[in-house]
Amino acid sequence: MMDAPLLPLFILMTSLLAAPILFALPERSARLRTGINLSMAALKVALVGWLSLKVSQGVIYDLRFEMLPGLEFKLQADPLAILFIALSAVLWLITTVYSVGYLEHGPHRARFFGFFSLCVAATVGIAMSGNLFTFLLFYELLTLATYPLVIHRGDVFFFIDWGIYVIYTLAGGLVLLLGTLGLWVLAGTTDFVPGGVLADVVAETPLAAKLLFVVLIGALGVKAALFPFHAWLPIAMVAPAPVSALLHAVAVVKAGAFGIMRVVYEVFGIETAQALGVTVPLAVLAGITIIYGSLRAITQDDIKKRLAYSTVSQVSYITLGVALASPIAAIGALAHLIHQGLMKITMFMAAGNLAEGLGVKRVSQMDGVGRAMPGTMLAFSLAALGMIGLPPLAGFVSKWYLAQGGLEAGQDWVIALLLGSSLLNAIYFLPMLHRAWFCDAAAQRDGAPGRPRIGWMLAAPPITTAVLVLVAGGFANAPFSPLEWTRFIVAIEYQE
Amino acid sequence: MTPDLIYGVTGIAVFGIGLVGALCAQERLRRVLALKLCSVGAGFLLVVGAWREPPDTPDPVPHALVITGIVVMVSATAVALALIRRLQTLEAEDDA
Amino acid sequence: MTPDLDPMILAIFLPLFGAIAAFMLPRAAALIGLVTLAMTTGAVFWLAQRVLASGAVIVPLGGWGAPLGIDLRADGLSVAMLLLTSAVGFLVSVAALDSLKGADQARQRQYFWPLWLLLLTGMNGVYLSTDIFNLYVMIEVIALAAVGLTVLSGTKAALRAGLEYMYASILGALLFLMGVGFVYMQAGRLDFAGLIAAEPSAAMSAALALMIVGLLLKTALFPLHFWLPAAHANATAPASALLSGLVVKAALYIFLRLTTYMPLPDEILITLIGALGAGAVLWGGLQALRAERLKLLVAWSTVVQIGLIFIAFARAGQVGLAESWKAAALLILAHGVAKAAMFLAAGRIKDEIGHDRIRDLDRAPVRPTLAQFTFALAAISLIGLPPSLGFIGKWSLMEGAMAAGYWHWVAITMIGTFMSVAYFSRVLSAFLRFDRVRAPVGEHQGWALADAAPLTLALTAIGLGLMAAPILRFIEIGYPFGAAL
Amino acid sequence: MTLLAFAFALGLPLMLALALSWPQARGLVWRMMPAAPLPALALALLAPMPLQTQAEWLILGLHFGLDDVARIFVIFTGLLWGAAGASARHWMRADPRATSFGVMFLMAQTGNLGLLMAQDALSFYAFFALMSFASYGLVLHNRDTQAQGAARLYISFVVLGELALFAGLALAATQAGSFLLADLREAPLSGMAVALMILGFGVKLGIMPLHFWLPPAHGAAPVPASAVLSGAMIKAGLFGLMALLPLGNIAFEDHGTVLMAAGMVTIFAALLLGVQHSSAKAVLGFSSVSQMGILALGLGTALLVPAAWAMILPVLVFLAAHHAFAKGALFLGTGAFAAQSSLPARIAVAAALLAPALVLAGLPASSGALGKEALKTALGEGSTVWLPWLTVALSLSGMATTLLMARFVWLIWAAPPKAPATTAPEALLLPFATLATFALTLPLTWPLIAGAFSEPITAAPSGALWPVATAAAFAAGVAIFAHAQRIGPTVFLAQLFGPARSLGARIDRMITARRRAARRLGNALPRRLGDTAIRWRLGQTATAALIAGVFAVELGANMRSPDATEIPQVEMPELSTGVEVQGPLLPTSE
Repeated sequence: MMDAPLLPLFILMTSLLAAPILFALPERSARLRTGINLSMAALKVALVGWLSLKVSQGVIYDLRFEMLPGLEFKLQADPLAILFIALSAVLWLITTVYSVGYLEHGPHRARFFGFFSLCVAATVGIAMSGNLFTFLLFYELLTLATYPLVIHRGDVFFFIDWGIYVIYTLAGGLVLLLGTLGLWVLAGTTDFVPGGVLADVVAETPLAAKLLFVVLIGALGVKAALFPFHAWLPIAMVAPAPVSALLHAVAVVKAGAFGIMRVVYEVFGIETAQALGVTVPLAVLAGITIIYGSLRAITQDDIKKRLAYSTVSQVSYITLGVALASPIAAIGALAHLIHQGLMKITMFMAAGNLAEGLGVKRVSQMDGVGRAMPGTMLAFSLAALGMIGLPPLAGFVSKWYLAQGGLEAGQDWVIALLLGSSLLNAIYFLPMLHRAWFCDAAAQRDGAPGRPRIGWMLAAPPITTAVLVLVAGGFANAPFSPLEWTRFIVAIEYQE
Repeated sequence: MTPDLIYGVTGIAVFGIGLVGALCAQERLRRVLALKLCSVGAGFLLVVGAWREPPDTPDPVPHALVITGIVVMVSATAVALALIRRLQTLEAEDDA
Repeated sequence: MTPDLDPMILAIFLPLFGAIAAFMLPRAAALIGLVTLAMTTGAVFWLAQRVLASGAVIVPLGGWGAPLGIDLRADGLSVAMLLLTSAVGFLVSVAALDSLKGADQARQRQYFWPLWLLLLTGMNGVYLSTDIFNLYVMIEVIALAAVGLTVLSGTKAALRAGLEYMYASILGALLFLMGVGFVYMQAGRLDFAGLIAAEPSAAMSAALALMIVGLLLKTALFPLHFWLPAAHANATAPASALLSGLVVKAALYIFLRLTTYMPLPDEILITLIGALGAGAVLWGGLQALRAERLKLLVAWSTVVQIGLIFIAFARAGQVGLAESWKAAALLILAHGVAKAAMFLAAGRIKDEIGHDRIRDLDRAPVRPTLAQFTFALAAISLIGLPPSLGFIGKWSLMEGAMAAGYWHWVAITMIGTFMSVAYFSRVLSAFLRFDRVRAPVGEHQGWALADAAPLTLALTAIGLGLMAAPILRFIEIGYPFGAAL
Repeated sequence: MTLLAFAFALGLPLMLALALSWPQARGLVWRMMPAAPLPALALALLAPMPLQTQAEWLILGLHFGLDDVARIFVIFTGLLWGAAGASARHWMRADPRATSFGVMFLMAQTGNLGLLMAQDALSFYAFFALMSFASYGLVLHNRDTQAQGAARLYISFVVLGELALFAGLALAATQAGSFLLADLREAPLSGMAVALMILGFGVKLGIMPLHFWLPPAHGAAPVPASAVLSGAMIKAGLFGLMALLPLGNIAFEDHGTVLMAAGMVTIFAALLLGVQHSSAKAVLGFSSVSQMGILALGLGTALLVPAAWAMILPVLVFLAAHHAFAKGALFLGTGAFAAQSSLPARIAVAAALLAPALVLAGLPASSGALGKEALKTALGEGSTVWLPWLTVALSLSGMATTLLMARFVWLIWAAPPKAPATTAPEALLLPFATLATFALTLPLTWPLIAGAFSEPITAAPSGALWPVATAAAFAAGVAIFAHAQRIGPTVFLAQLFGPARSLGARIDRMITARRRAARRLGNALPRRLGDTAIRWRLGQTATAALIAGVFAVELGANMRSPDATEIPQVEMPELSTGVEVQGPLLPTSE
């Protein structure tokens, strides 16, 4: 048992097997459901901890299963995967606590938690996919599993935009299928190998390779909300708060960004991609997304919509860091994968608390909420300041590395971009903080009864993640911090 | 013009007439009859296949085939007619 | 007793005798039906085991050999089809037990089992036959039984659809018969070996033309699909499942075989077939998008899937034919399982909610959750999302097309997939939507044992994707389409 | 012969001025106004250099001539006068005092051109005075309170300047023993003489603290007059200094220091004063003051270190030409802008105005930047003590100018100067466009105009963007801040993101409409197609067609000999056997 080769499979199963059980549980047995949920989530965190320990000791996990001649279902646990699994495992635990509190008396809880588990299983699967084919399987599973979650409330409003959401996400999956096929036909393998598998193809038929890059990035860009494909994300903000939190911080957008990482680093290989001349356009596209998302965020009055556009902008930092093709920027990108997750999940949970506790859903209603819900708003403020990039919060660390990486890569415009983006972040976050802390509430909320009552299951999670934001930034250089781990990964991807 | 050729061409022609009928006719009964014509034409063709230059005796196999075909077609026609009758009854009930 | 109780003979004659018995003893029809099916399934598994062990198997019926007599032959592909038929058939039968239990359905109960067993006879016969006249007889048998199943409910719409189906089906069979006549005139024999040996000539071309069009008519490839949606949508649920999941596959199977054994499958012809398939995908998708009733939508999806199978057949042109049939076969299997599940689920939904108007599905206070889940799983396979067998089929299709540089087929497949997402999500979103319900919503309603069979089918459709490699290896047994030299 | 040429060059404007007094000739004269400087221009461009002639018989003996420096001055001055004349012709069309303006304009032109050609102190002084006093009429032209005040100020300073100049010239001539300018330049002049001359020309140049007259005068004069006042006439002051002072020969350290200090103060004080003004033309005037400060830096250095003069001279000439074109274009453009009535035209002209403004501010590779860079290089020859300060000042002057230009552009938009009611708006565009083109292309044309003089310019680096960019950003920030202050921060934010918001809304609406249309189409089209298919009996027709089609295809394939290489050969499986069973496991049946 000390050296279980099936450890990745176990980790996958903690949520994949939980799903059918949760589906089958009767609606009223809430306590049992919560028990299963929390114990599975805790078990997963423990297993992931063990796995990362093993991987850092150099143990290699590689599970294969042939699906078609030559085409394998392959799970692997490389450091990059660990980074993502760890994020999802920890945040899953926290979000589960939050969701239990959030949905205490809501309808269809069986359905909700079942799909919730599936969603996390898909994310973990995406993280551990050893080839693009497996990645595709879990990617589609993720799409399917988030679909009922997002419309869990079944609001009328949402169904107007329904088409866009479905079309974007499923079309993204289809195009990814096309890209995977293309890779399979071109390279004869879909494996993720540090350094890439396409060097020969690029040398022979650069056009086909470029096309493949465009198709793959386009497909993954839908989930990563890259600029022309971002429209679905703000629409999906009608989801219940825990879903939004998970969607924006861990599951969907991160899956896209993670996929872009895999494609650039391990399908093409960073050097090959650079030789192909596709990294700079990708970086520019990411830059456009960063600015565009921030600009749109400024004009949103709905809190969650503003946060959603902020995600559009922030997730592209990851893409930017990958595309800059410099090891330091890569560290920034990978660290941002974690940091953005922490910050954004805090903000979404805080926004959910505002809506639950005070009925505040718009920025214009936020006057004085800081006094009403100090803990929640403190967490929110920390995360917002982190997003803007103030030291010593987590966001600062990743931005710092991105900027350094931009200089290292000779792309000086990145500095301007980051400055501009930080400015825009400040423009759309600071007014929220200003309203929350420095404006008087009285006139705004009609008949708000004294202090809002929210349970500890709602109050604790955002505070926890906010503390993590602080810790991740403050102890960035400590061993086993996200930053340290990303350095380990980058050393592998850049084959140093 | 050998007899088998005449016979064969007639068979194809009958099949063709049936085919046109089956595709163009609107009335239910007429379409059934057209299908019957097709079947007859196909039978002709199979029988031609049995023809051998005298003094050879004709090939017995196609006869067996044709008989099978006729049996099959009879049952098909019966089913079709039964359906038509049933449908007419239902429609008459509606009108009444 | 002769020792030659061969599984192939059993597979054909067990259902035949069962049909007669069920007809004679209407009260015990269900029992007879299930037992017969179980036994047939057992025979097929026996056959499968034998084929797995020793490759293709040939047995002459009644002691006559080819070219005059009737040979039965089983290779990987035919056994796979047999397995599909009996396994899906068995589960559909189980579902039918529940679906036909109503007091007003006595008549349906009485006729369902004999017709269904007769149908099984015909289909098993098709999959085992090696000569084309035999095939003709079998497709006539299938046609008559299938029409019978279509009109089982006895409603006017069903009768009209059944009659239309009858015309198309008989016409298709007669076209095939005419083709048989031409072949006999030219070759003097009717077994597959004779077809291969036949010299190309005008008569053979005419024969091929007539037979192919006859089969296309029976398998409802666009634009010869005109009879299908009404027939499949108006039959009762188990009948629809059988018709859509299995019956059209018989003609498809013959088509696959013929294109190998008839001389000269021409490049233009293959492209034409693929183009018709593309037409089916687009046309069927469009019509499914506007279908107002759930079962009609599912029926149109069958049109789409048939088109997709033909695209898979044509995916790499003449050169790739030796491989393309595998993609087509995978899609046939996937569609058979998933579509049966979907029709059964649709039937369950209709039973529970009381109607199957798509626009009103979300108003229903009662939600047969498990049936809806089944429907969603089947949709996943039909759309071609991983890891379902449908996905594997689509993957093979596109992979071959890409490798051959036939990008148009890739594009059509993508468009078709996209449209299927669109029309299935019409239904799925209605399942998940609750805001239009006026009455209080019950939780987890609609659990029923009847959901077990469709759910099993749907799970199989998904799970078989994980077994794609063994399936591929299996259907290659006996080199159904020749071994590359 | 040469004398005749000079006489013609100077006589034509003078003659035209005289002819204006004859009512019948006025139309013709106004039409010829743009052509007035043409003879002088032709002389400067075509005649071989140096040119020298004299008329001992006239007054105390007049000496005319052109050398390399004067020639260049004549060229840009002439062009500017021509353009201003063309502009004035339309500007003054319906003006009741057009004749008086015309006379003054032509007189000043004569004076300006004449002083550039004068080779002796007396005629120089005469032409200089002619120009200065004639300009009084130009400044006073509007006759309103503002014009009267400006004119009064102007004339006071002119008088002061003339006095100082006269005294200085007189002293110098005495000390040199000659009236010839060339002799004056060589002579060991006393400090007093030099100081007086600097004072006299400094008034014209507008170096602080002698600048008070300049902005009001430029603001008050009609647009064409402002253009020449600022573009051409103040260069006369520069020319005077260059022509009369013993630059390059004798060091006057005190004078140099004072001049340099004044120049530095001028550059930045003009900024501070200028941005407060609310008249666009006055701001341009301050900008001129600021620019003259830059020239003063060069002159001061040369006074300090005579050896540097050889390097500085070409640069100063270039800067003079640069400023003449750019500032002339800006003034004429102001007029052109004011004359436009439609909004698109205004936007277009304002945008075009940005070109000379940026050139003046020193956009990299423009004449402004080149001049400044060349000046930096040249100043390197001078005092090492001053050099760092000068370099910084020059760099910062770009910022100062940019800020002034930003203020100008803002003012011209917010408070455009008035234009005569009957002006033809298009007619004013051509002179402006011409000068703007010259300003823009000066780095390219300069080698053609200046010949050997152009060398420091062509060698100069193209300059840095940051002064302009920083100042532009600062100006934008100030503007936004001011705007926000005026309308209130909330409204401001709403305004700021209004376009984004409305764009977003429009996109949303568009998507909604598209989707609705698509849904309509999706509902209607398949139904219509389905009906059509049934009406045409598509399936039945297709059955027949397919039979025929497949038959034809197959038959065609039969006819062609099948290409054996194309199809992979396959071995067909055993399909039937004589024996009943294939495979070992089957039981035999018999």
